[in-house]
Amino acid sequence: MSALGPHAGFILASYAAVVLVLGGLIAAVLRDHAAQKRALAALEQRGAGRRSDRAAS
Amino acid sequence: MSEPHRFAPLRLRASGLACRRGGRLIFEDLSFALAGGEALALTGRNGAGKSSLIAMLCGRLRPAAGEVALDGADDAPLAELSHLVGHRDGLKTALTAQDNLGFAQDCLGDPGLTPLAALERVGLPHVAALPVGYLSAGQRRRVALARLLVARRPFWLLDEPMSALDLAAQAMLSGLMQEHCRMGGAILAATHGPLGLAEARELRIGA
Amino acid sequence: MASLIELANPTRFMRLSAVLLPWMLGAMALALAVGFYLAWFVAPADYQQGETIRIMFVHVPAAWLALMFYSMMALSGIGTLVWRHPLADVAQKAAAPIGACFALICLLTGAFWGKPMWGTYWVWDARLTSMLVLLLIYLGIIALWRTLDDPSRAGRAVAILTLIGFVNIPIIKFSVDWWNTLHQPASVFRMGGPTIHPSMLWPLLILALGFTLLGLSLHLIAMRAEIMRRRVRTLTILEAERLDRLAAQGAPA
Amino acid sequence: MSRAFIAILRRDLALAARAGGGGELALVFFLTIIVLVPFALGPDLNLLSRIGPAILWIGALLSMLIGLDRLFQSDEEDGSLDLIRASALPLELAVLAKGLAHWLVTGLPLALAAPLLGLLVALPGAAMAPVAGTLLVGTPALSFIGAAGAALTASLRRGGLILPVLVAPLTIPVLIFGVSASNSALGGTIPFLTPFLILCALSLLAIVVGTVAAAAALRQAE
Repeated sequence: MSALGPHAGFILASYAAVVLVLGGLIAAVLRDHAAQKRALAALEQRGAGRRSDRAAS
Repeated sequence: MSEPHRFAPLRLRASGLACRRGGRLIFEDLSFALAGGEALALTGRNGAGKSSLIAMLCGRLRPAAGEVALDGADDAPLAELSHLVGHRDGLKTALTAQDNLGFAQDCLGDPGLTPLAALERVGLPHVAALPVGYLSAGQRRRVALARLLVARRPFWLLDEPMSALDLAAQAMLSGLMQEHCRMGGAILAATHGPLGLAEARELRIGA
Repeated sequence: MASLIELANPTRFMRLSAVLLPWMLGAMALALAVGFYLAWFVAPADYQQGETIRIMFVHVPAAWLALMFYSMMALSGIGTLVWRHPLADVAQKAAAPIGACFALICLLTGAFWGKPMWGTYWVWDARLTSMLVLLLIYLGIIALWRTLDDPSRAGRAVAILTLIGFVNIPIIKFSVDWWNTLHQPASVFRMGGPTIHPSMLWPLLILALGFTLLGLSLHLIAMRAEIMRRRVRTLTILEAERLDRLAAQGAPA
Repeated sequence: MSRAFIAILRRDLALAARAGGGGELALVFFLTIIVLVPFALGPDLNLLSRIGPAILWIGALLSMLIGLDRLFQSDEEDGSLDLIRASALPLELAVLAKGLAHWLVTGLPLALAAPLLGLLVALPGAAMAPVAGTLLVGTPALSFIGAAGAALTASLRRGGLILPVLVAPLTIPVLIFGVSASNSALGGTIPFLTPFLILCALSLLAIVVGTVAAAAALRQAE
């Protein structure tokens, strides 16, 4: 790793940018997924599933 | 229900009011009085100036003539003692019903019921966490009416409060208004139909 | 009834994607691990650019993916407008942020590559500039998605915008090229050229595959989240109406 | 009373964070302007770096105008402005809260992003901090001058069209001292602090005058 030559900083910075941007994207996508899943589960637990809705009306 | 709380005796006197909009005289020489515990049903054909009168009372519109005086309030303008629920419901569609009411409470001061309790009174406890944009017209109107309960103000200025409400909700609103009058509050409501208040006087404008 | 048909298709998609995802993630991990190993420890340094050539291994796949996701969005746009496929605008909405992120990565790594090579983080080179314009179009599409609240209305609007952008991109590319040669004749840095050595080509291809799998997996997850978001939305509205009806039935009694 | 102030500030920030808030749109527009300029001027980095501060300032100024028309108009349309008017909070303070929220979601991100976008116009490293600094102290002036214009056009249906025409001429002093302060950091005979302090003074003045003017305009809406 020490053999990155005179421009090691730039190489590491560009990989850091990749990690940062992709990491942010992955975190955002996963968080959104989890949040929607939770919201859906909460709704269905309250009995808002499509079937129960039809039964109620 | 809530702790017994009576409003200080207040009396609103309007004398010789005239309204001119766009160069056209809408009404003139309008005088009336409204004291705590009273309800006034404002009637008249479309365009008679019902909404203009309400805008005048809450300080949005300057009367072309005449004046509005308030007895019993030390210097506080009428706008800061009154609730306004009009055609524009003052709700942000992106925020939840509860957040909207919380904002109204912070804005208007003198907190009454909590937003959740107020929603319960208007029969909408289940929409507290929903963005207002998801609600139907009647539900939105009821959330706007719940604003009357989150802050205690003696004057209620209501513009067509019964519109978009179904029968059950109209009865609910009549109940709220009766209770408000019993507590010494005053109501001025522009309306086409009955308000459900036995003791309401009628003020007809525009002849 | 219409809503039932609409739901059937995404339901099948949810099942299918749940099966597919672990395999894609596994393949992605493998490709990225092998690719990075080759890129960092096996591939030689470039005789001209030295070790900075290592930046290419992330820069070039990011550029490809930024273009690929836009093409996918354009296809989805056609799907929305022509076949009105219920999944098309979901796919399109989920793709936009991912494509924008790859365009951003391409630009950032390009800047960090450009500083040691050209002595500046940014030049208004035709290739870089086109990528920047692509990022702007991505951002516009994301902004339109965020502004339009109702997904069914937003889908059509965004599909039209995407297709306008798709038709425009070659024109933009052409005009940027023309503008660029007008101003700096033939002084543009030549990147690698087509004669890339196999010891660099392999890691590049494997890494490109890995990043593609990563992007597609994220796309699937984002699509799943979007489908669930819409279901949550409709169910929430239904729920509010149902409780209201119940309350109304209870009140007069 | 401060409760109402904080409530308005918090609500506006929450609305901006929701879908369609103006903040990130201004940022994208800023980027777009910076990208457009070299297509007109040519990609000569020497030229761009010389006029870089000016490009950034023009870009920031125009971006501040994006979405400004909604500052009071959206509240006027849905009636929340009546709510704010009915508050015991003086209207001036309510305007201050809304202007502050506008600056936090628009001006502040623009100032923070400016050094990064400066790379596109080859802004010299020495000029980055001054440009960001001048934008940081100059954008509040734009927010509050804009707030006065937005209040004037709040009840007009086509206010969004008139607003930039009303506001842009009023921002000229801010532009002059913002750009000259940034340029003086690149060398020249004027010390940086002279135009910078005038810029600060302009901002403070704009906050006061803009707030009072906007409140007056909102008060006599009809």
